[in-house]
Parts: sequence; C-alpha cells; structure tokens
Amino acid sequence: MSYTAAFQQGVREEMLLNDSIFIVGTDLYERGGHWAQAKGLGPEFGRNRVKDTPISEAAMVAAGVGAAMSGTRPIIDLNFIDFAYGAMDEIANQAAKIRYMWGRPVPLLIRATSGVALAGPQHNNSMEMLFASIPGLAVVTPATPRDVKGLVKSALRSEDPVIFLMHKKLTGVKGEVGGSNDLVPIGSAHRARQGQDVTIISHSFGTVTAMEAAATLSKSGIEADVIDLRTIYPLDEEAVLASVRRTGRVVILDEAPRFGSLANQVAAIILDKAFWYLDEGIKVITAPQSPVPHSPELVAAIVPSEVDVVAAARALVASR
Amino acid sequence: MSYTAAFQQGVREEMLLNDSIFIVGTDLYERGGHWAQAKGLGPEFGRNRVKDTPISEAAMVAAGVGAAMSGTRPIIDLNFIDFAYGAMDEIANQAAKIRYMWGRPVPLLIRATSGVALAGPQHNNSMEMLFASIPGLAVVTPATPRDVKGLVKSALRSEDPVIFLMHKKLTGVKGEVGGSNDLVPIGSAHRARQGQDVTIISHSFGTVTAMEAAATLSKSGIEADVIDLRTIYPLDEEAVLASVRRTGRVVILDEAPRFGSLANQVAAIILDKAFWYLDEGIKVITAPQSPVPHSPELVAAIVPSEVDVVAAARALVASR
Amino acid sequence: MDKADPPSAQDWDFPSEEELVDWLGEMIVIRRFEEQADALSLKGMIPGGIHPAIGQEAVAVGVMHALQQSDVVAGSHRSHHHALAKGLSPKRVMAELYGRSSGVAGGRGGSMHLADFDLGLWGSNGIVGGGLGIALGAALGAKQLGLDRIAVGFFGDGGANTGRVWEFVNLAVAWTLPLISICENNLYAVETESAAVTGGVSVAERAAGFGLPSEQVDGQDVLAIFEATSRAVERARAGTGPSFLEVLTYRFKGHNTGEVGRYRSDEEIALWRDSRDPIERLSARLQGAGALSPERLLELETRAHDIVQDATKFAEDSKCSDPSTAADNVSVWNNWKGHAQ
Amino acid sequence: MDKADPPSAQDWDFPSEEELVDWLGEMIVIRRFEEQADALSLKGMIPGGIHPAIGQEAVAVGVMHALQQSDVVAGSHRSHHHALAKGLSPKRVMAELYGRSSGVAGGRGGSMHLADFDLGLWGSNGIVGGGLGIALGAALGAKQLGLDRIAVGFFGDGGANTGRVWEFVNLAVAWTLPLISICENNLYAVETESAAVTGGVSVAERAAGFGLPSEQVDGQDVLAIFEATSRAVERARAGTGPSFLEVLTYRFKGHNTGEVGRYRSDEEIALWRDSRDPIERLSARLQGAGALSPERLLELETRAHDIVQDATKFAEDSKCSDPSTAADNVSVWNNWKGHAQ
Ligand SMILES: Cc1ncc(C[n+]2csc(CCOP(=O)(O)OP(=O)(O)O)c2C)c(N)n1
Ligand SMILES: Cc1ncc(C[n+]2csc(CCOP(=O)(O)OP(=O)(O)O)c2C)c(N)n1
Ligand SMILES: [Mg+2]
Ligand SMILES: [Mg+2]
Repeated sequence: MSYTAAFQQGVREEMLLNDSIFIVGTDLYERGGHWAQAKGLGPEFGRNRVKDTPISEAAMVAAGVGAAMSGTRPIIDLNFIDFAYGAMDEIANQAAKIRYMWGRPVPLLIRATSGVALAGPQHNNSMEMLFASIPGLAVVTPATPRDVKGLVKSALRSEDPVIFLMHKKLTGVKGEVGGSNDLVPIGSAHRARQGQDVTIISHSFGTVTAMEAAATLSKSGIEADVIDLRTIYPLDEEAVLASVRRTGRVVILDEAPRFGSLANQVAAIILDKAFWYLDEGIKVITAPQSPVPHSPELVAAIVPSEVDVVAAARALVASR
Repeated sequence: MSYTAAFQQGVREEMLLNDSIFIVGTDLYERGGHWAQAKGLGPEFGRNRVKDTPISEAAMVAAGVGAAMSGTRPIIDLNFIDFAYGAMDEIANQAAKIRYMWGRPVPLLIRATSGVALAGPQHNNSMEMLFASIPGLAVVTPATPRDVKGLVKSALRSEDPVIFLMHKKLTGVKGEVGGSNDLVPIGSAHRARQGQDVTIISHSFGTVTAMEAAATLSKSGIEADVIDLRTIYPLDEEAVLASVRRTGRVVILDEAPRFGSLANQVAAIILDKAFWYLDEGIKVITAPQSPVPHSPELVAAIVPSEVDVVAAARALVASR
Repeated sequence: MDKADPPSAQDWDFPSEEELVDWLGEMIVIRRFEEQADALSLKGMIPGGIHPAIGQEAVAVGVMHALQQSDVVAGSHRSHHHALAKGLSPKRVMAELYGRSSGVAGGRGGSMHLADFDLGLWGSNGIVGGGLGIALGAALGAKQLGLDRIAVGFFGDGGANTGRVWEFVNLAVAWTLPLISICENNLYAVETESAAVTGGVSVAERAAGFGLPSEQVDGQDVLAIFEATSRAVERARAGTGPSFLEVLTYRFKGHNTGEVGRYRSDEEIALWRDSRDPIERLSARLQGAGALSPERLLELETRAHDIVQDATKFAEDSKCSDPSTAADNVSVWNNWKGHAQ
Repeated sequence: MDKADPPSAQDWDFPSEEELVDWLGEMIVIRRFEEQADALSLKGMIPGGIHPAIGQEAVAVGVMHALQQSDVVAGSHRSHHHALAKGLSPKRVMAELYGRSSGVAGGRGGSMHLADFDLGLWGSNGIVGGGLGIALGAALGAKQLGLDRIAVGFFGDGGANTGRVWEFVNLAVAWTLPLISICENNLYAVETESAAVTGGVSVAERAAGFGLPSEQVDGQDVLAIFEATSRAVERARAGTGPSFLEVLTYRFKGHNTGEVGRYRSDEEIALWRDSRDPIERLSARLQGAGALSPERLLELETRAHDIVQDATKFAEDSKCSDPSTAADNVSVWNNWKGHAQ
C-alpha cells in the first residue's frame, strides 16, 4: 500500500469508528485532494464529512479549531504545508493555546504535504521546526506507509492539535501497513536499523537516505544505528540518547536549512543530555541557508545526499 | 535617551538623509505608534511619509514588499510581533525569497515589539527563531538604546529585509546613543563584559539579566564574559566562538521555550565548531515549553532569572 | 444590500417592561464593573490593563437576550460586556483580570482571554478578528453534531479590515452555517478613524457583497439590537445560514485604560455621552412609560454597586495560581518522556 | 455596484484593425506556446509541471495593450499569458520552465516565478493572491516616488476567497493607489466550482463593497478587456485610485498539465471552446471585416509556430545554472562570517 493510501486507510478506519471525524480541504470530495490522500472518502462518507472549501486557509483552520472545541474531530487538509503561512494566527495563537488558557481540548489534525522536492521556492518551505517550537502542538513526519497509518490513527484519538506532515517524495512509496488497531504512538521514534558504530538520526524522507547510507556503510564494515524520529514534537529523546550511548558517534541528517533546523535542535539535546557519551563532535548535515530552487539540478545541489551521510559517518569512525 | 526614543531618532536621522524612507503602521501619525516609537515623525515628515493603516497586517507587509522592490525603503511597523502571524506568507514567501528568485533587492524593515512580559498568551510569542530560520531575512534584537539606534540605521541602509525586534521590558530603558554616523553592523555581537571564567550568551532583555548575573558572580570571584548577540541572523559566530575558546564554559540564556530556541541553536553551533574547547557541557537556560500566562506571578515562574544564570555558572565553574 | 426581511412567523417575543428593567440592571452592572475595572487598572491593580466597553453595553445585553445559554459567543479584546451579559460571574471575571486562580481562566488568560464553556463564552480574544474564527468553528461544530446551537462572533470596525474576517464570513455563507457576525462599529480602531482607512459605504454593505443578510443597527438601543439579533437567530436556527450585523456604537472612554488621545473631538464625545448613552436611553424610556420608579433605579444602582464591590473584594482576596503549575496542561504531550521541563 | 462611468475625455485610442491583427498574432503565440509547454510537460520535460492559460489569452493581451511597458504587472500561478503579453521572450520563458540558466529567473523560479523587471513583470506567484500583494506594493512605490506608473495584479476566482486579496483591495482604496485588481474568473479553482464556495452575486459586486469602481468584463473579448482596463488605467493615472475588474473567462485545459478531472461537463467545455474561443472570435471578426486574409492568418500561425519551436530549442540547448551557485545571493548576509555554508 502506498504512503498516500495508508493515510486514506487510517482516516477511513477512524471515520468508521468515530462519527465526529470529518475532513475539510480544497478539492477533496470528488478528487480526493491534490495527492489523492482522501480518495474515495467523499462518496463513502458524503458531503457532510468530506467538505470542500474555498481557498481560505485561515478560515479552514479557524473552522477546525472551533469545531474541535465543540467536540468533533476535524481534519484540516492544507494541501501544501506552505499554505499554512496564511493560517498562522489560527494555528499558533488559537489552536495551540486554547487548552493552556481555558483547559479546552482542541483535537484538531492538520495534514499537509511537506518536504523539499520540485515546485520551486514558495512550495518547499521546511516548516516542521516552526510548528514544533510552538508550545501546544505536536508535529509528526512519518517516513513509511506503516507509520502514516499508525500515526494518523493516534492523532485522531489524541486530544490536542497535531500537524501531520507527509513528504512529497514519499507520496507513492509502497510498504506494509498495520491493522485497524495498530497505532504508532505520537512521540515515539523508530530504530529503523541496528548497529553499534555510528548513530544516524533523521526523519521523513531523510530516513530513506539514512538507510541507503547505512547499507553502503555496512559494505565497508560500519554498522549504523538508524533512528527515524517520526515525531518532531514531542521528540523521543530517550530513543535518541539510547542510541548515542550505544555508539558515541552521531550523524544528524536534515534537508532543512541549517540555522534553526531540527538537526541543530537534536544536536543541542544530545549535547545537553549525553555530552559525556560523545566520542566526537556531532556531524550535522543539512541544506544551506537558502530557499529551494526550481531546477532539479540546483535542488540536488542543496539537498543532502547519501554520499554526504556516508562521508560523515566514515570520518567519525576513522577518528576513533 | 530611551530605547524607544533611540529608534525614533535613528529613523528620523535616516529619513532626513533619504527621501525614500517612509513608515507605515497603525496609529502612527498622531500617536506615534503604540510605543511612541514614531512620536513626532508624523508632523515632521507629513502623511506621505508617515502612513496610518487599517488593521491589515498582510496588506501592510505586502505593500512594503512591493514598495521596497520599487526602490523605496519602507518601514512596516507591526506593533506587536505576534501580529506578524497574519502576514507570514508576505514575509516568508515573498519578502524573503524575491532576491533569491529574481535578484531584486527588498530593502524592507519590519519593526515590532517582542519579548516575554505582560499581556497574556497571544501577545508574547517568542518568534525570533521563526524569522531567523527563514533564508533571506535578518533578525535583530537590540538590548540598549545605542544598539537600537545603530542597528536601525544599518537596517535602513541595507538591501535586504530586516526584522527589527524591540523588547517590551526595555521600552523605557535609558542609555547613551551614538551620533548620526554611528552604525552598528547587522551581524555583529557585542562583548558586553569581559571575563575569563565563563561565557554567558544572551540577547535583548536577556542581556540585562546576564549582566546582573555577571555582577553577582563577580562578587564571588567568578568573572563572566557576556556576549550580547544583538543579531539573531546572521549570527556572529566568531564572537561566540572566541569567547568559548577563552572560557571553555558556556551558559546560554533565552526566555523562549526551550525546544526550537535560539539558545539551543547557539549550543549546536558551539558543539559543531568549538567542541574541543568545551570543558563541560553547555548550560542552556530557557523558559519551559509553554505559552506565556497573564498573571505576573505565573510569568515570573516561567521566565529564567538572574538566579538561574548564577547557579548555572557556578555549577560549571565548580566542576572545573 | 441584502436587507433582512422580517421573518413571517417570528418565534421570539418582545421583552415585557419588567424584563426591560432587568436588562437595564444588567447594563448598569456592566457599566459599573467597567468603571471599577478602569479605575483599578489605572491604579496598576490589573496587569496588562483593559479595554473598557463603557458605552457599548446595549450591544452585549441586546444580543445575549436573543440567544440561549447554550449558544456560543466569542468576543474580541474588548469583551467584558459580552462576558458579563453572557452570565459570567463578575467575581470570577474580576479575579481573572487580577490574574488570580479563582479567575475564569485561572489567571492564565486575563482580560483578553475570558471564557466559560458552561455558559457558552468561547473566549474573548487578543487577536483582532480571532473571536469570529472561533465562532465560525463553533457554528460548524454545531452543524456537524446536529445541535440546535448557533454561534455569535464579535469584532470591531478595525476588525472589518482584516482579511480573516472576510474569509470567515465567506465560509459561513458557503457552508450555510449558523453564525452571526457582529461588527461593533465604534468608529475608531485605537486612535485611527476607521472611516479614513475603510473602503466602501459601510461595513454592512461590504458584508452584503458576500451574500448574506446584513444590516446596520443602532447600537445604543438595546431593543433594536435585540430585534435584529433575534431575526438573525431565527434564520440561523431555521437552517438558512449566517447573518451579519453592523452595530453603530461608541466607546465613551479611551481604547485602553489610560489612553488620552486627542483623536476625537470633545463635541463628538459629548454628543454620544449626552444623547446616546444606552443606559440613559433605556432608563428614560422606562421611566417615561411608568415602568421604572426612581426607587427601583436606585435599587438597580445599589445592586450593581454591591456586585462590583464584591467582585473586587473577591479578586483581591484570591490567590494567584501555584507558580509551579505555570507550564502545566499545555498539551497532553508536555510531560512526554524527556520533556519534564 | 459602482459601475465605472466612461471617462469624459478618454486618453486612449481604439486599436486599428491592423493593430488588432497584431494582437491576434500575440494571442496565437501564447496559445501555441502553451500547447507546446503543456505537451512538453506531459512528456516530463518541465519539472513541476505548469498551469496552462489556454482560453484566457485575450485577458492578458487586452490588459497589456492598455498599459505602458513601465507599468507593473504581477501574476498568479497561471501566468504564462501575462508574461508573454508583457513582452517577455518566449525563449527565456521556456528556458525558465525547463529550469535553465538562460531562463528569466536563471532556473531558480520556474513557471510560477517568471519575472522581468525591465519589462515590468514583477513575477508570477505561487501563492494564491500573492501577486496582487506585490502589485499593491508596486502601486504604493510608484506613488511614493511620484512616478506615473500604475500596477496590475492578477488572481483567480479562487483567489477571491483569500482574505489577503481583500486586505490588499481595501488598502489600495484607503490610500488611493494606482492599482488595478483583476480577477480572472474561469469558474473553477482546481476542481472546485467557485460558485459553490463563494458567497455573493459576483466577485465584482463583492469588490464594489470595498468602495472602488468594479465591473464584470467578457474575458473572451480582447477589445472589451482592453476598454475596461483602459478606463481603469485612466482613473489610476488621473490619481483617482484603484479599480477592480472581474473578467469572465475559461481555461480550456485542466488546472495543471495532466489533470483529467470530470468536474466540468463536456457540454460546458464544448460551449466555451466552440463558441467562446478568444482567438476564433477575434479572427472571425477581423476576417468578417476584411482585415485578415487567410494568408495573413497562416503567416501568424507560421510565425507562432517558429517562435515556439525556437523557444523550445533554445531551452533544450541551454544549460542548467552552475549547481555550486544554488545557494548564492540569498541575501547580503548569506556569506556573513561563519555563514559560508
Ligand atoms: C491582528 C491584530 N492586529 C493588531 C492588534 C492590536 N490591536 C488591538 S485592539 C486594536 C484596535 C481594534 O479596533 P476595533 O476592531 O475597531 O475594536 P475596538 O477597539 O474599537 O473595540 C488593535 C489594532 C491586534 N490585537 N490584533
Ligand atoms: C494560498 C494558496 N492556497 C492554495 C494554493 C494551491 N493552489 C494553487 S492554484 C489553486 C487554484 C486557484 O484557483 P483560481 O484562483 O481560480 O485560479 P485558476 O487556477 O483558476 O487560474 C490552488 C488551490 C496556493 N497556491 N496558494
Ligand atoms: Mg473600533
Ligand atoms: Mg479559477
């Protein structure tokens, strides 16, 4: 099953279980959304539960916030996460703060497609840290169909707002998914590979790159421990630190621009909580501080690659 | 001269020098803005250069972007930085990316009041990292009247967008300011105090707390090197690293929630570039992952204090 | 402009004169509360200050009487009148202004974040236009859940220039939601004369362009407000969708406590205070009709005075919430694993 | 609705028939360019795909002829027609679609970020409503600098439901800016029928509520567009402020290349293609008036064909920008001290 279909399946199962779940976005009912992420839900559940909207991101999120406060479970589909810039107040000042101010839960799921790929500068903002830094929000970035399904199910049973980010480059990726009771907890990382020589930490599409790098490293006898964070906030610090304690060497891979990146954030946590376990400095691999260009060759020049990860891991191991 | 008046003076001097500078915001002409930051400019320069707007943050910034592309130098005053959530697309997807896409400079200054103080959850968002993480923007957070004036003058001579954040709690603080040719370069930190035992890094109001802590530490013979970052992006890494190399012990103070904070970002840079100079882990002091409450007692409970800084510095020095 | 036709079979009653005396009493309580809060704020007792709604009492009282308690109201930065008219306890509102644990938001919210979900106040709001968004969502929630509930969102003339307000109005029209958008046009946004920065003939006419019944109402006449709201409520409950009201009103004091701008002429202020005070108006009308004796009026005043004194004492006697809880209950995740801090 | 009165002394001329033949030629170039780009995109030659404007050519050509080259135009995600009509070289536009260094943005922008500041195209824009914001600012810039320049911003019927569009329109009214806001209403936003999610009688009427001259125009009639724009330009240059045009048009193809939705009936598509093709219409009219011979038409077609072939060859022969420059020129600060990476 594809990454995208896994979303649809997770949502569908939860919609069957819980009448109060509905999904809101542009071009959802017939088309099933720009990515087919809601394909078929319209005819199955009807217009009352699959609602087409105008291009009004602020209104979509606001409607979701108030509806969630009412006791329903809205899914607001923003298509590209970049369009969330048009709904930032509704996300940051309303959705994220209502429990804190008034004790009222806001069980709102905001789904969007994210990640660096084609489509030019305005459709490729790395925004996961923006959301993860706002107290009150959870942010998940699954890398596999299994995690998409398991995480969306958890999100739809959670009480607080979740930003659900699906990477463009994973859209069509295939994999197994869990059954209707298999939840992936929000806040749990996945040890995607076991190794003792070096830790590679990434998330979303970065995990694919990390696994490729691990396979290459393995050929030269370096066994990498690969941590797929899956959730950006609340970050699974224990999983990260456990791996660091095992290996003492860390590569963090992130396709976001370096300053303010998740990669630097994770590095700071390791520095804070596992400083004495580090045999070496941490290799942080990110994009440069730049928008994402249109031309594929230029995109390739800024997105970190398997080669970068392999080189970093080798350097760390060599300096043992 | 007060922190606020220093802004007004810097702007006024530059407006006298450069006809293309104008300032846009709510309640500016008569009132001089909510903080009196533009007091007197209206009558002096007239309605063409001091423009009152409706409450339309997106339109204000968009107007500024296009006007800056036209070769003028707009100052867009957003009052509280929190209201920038309503103009995020205009800031992140337009202002920040136009030079990259089209080679066209956008000499736009966005001023707002920021920082944690009274006024409750929605008016106290720590947003400096949000902006600093967006490639294409500079973010400055002066701590003194001198730096306000010197930095606003630099910003008004710069070619690219600058987010100019003035802390609520510094509004009325008094100090000397430079003359009409004294610029403080964007991207230059200030070594606010010299010491060899421990480095304390902060910015904006945090510098005040850091200096108080340094004075207290000095009484017990610990001499702190205090780095006031002044600019968040482009960060003055050299100043930071030079101090770290001098002391080998680092406290970073930041009133923002920890996850995604500038403090963690700076820690990651130090880890990356001065790992071998660190005698100890870095003490990162921040607020917890929480919105800012209304009650002053509750605010005091989440904002880091001098006491926290002193304790952290002592602990570092003790473990020598 | 799409004028709202009087509904054929109206399902609401005009208040009796005795009821109107109660309404007057409510308006007086709000007025005295606001005067007290303003004075306390000037003395520095209220952290962050307040935005008093003195002069706008009729709007809140008129609207709330057209609603059920189960209906939802979301307000703006200037919402003490909405909160009190919706039935929130003056004590707990005052305590919230003080930032005390007995406040309606435990001292976390303050003046701009008053809420009580049992009473249907889904928050005042610190972001211009923000409350209307919450009301939009409440209207959607009601519709999804099949509840008879409707939602009202308040904002000001300044709010009418935010894009979000028009996105909200449009979505309510597109989805036929039971939302009543109420623009309290008090002519100014802080010190800016809205007429100078607002295109078009009126806010109501602007709204009509979005395809919903929209009308201007005299905001100093509690009955006019009540009637217009009742019509809108009737449409909303009948399932015919949202309505828009532009309410013409005036704040007698500055934008926030202590503001002393000279952007309004003395004549203008005097005109509104002297001849368009909603309390004076209703009082005169009831006295003229023989429904309000001077003694009864005095009783109302005394009662209001006592309520406000009690509220103040309650607030002052209350404690702040335990500071060690200041970062609690941010989300279900804030104590996740390593995230104890 | 505030209908725009014909100005008393009009300072623009109707095009001669010979000029109209040129306009026809421009429309044909755009059509063939878009057909080619669509085909190339289907073949995977154009990274990220495109939003073809086939069917909407008259809007761009009619508007641009009412402008000076020094006037500013900002577009939307569907803006090849705007770019070509504003005078951008088909070669450099095609090269930009390909992502080549010879493209108008050096391959950094792509289809949604075409720009040429010498020719007054201040960008197509990937954010719905975003281009109107840039145009708003350009209008402000012109006013601040005392230039005679005016600015035009394009967006779609979908854009008319974003809040930002109405903030922009209102600010232009409040500040009397030389801004012309043009809504290309092609009935759909992606696969959503705008009528189903847009409150009010029409976008033009919605705009009128913001207090500026606003009219609906037949978007398939290049002369109607030209005239309506010319009136708006005249007002803007006279300093009387902004105008709004809602242009009724249709895209003959899907939202983006490859889209095969069934949200539009075959009849509807056929109706527009067969009887409302702006090129057919103008061509028939000119032929009817004896101003266009079959040979001349063939010439125009041949020329368009050659231009498009040349453009494609140019793009294909061009190189990508040096990858090592991919992160250059982000800002004056991106090579600041430690920031070499
Ligand atoms: C989005 C946003 N922009 C600016 C502000 C600052 N602000 C608070 S109240 C206010 C004026 C509001 O005017 P109006 O809507 O007319 O309401 P009134 O104060 O007159 O009741 C402003 C500008 C804000 N709170 N939110
Ligand atoms: C703010 C924003 N929301 C959503 C999108 C995704 N999107 C791109 S084009 C489009 C449809 C636009 O419709 P319309 O404005 O009618 O223009 P048309 O495509 O018909 O020319 C959408 C939803 C976007 N680019 N920007
Ligand atoms: Mg007002
Ligand atoms: Mg359209």
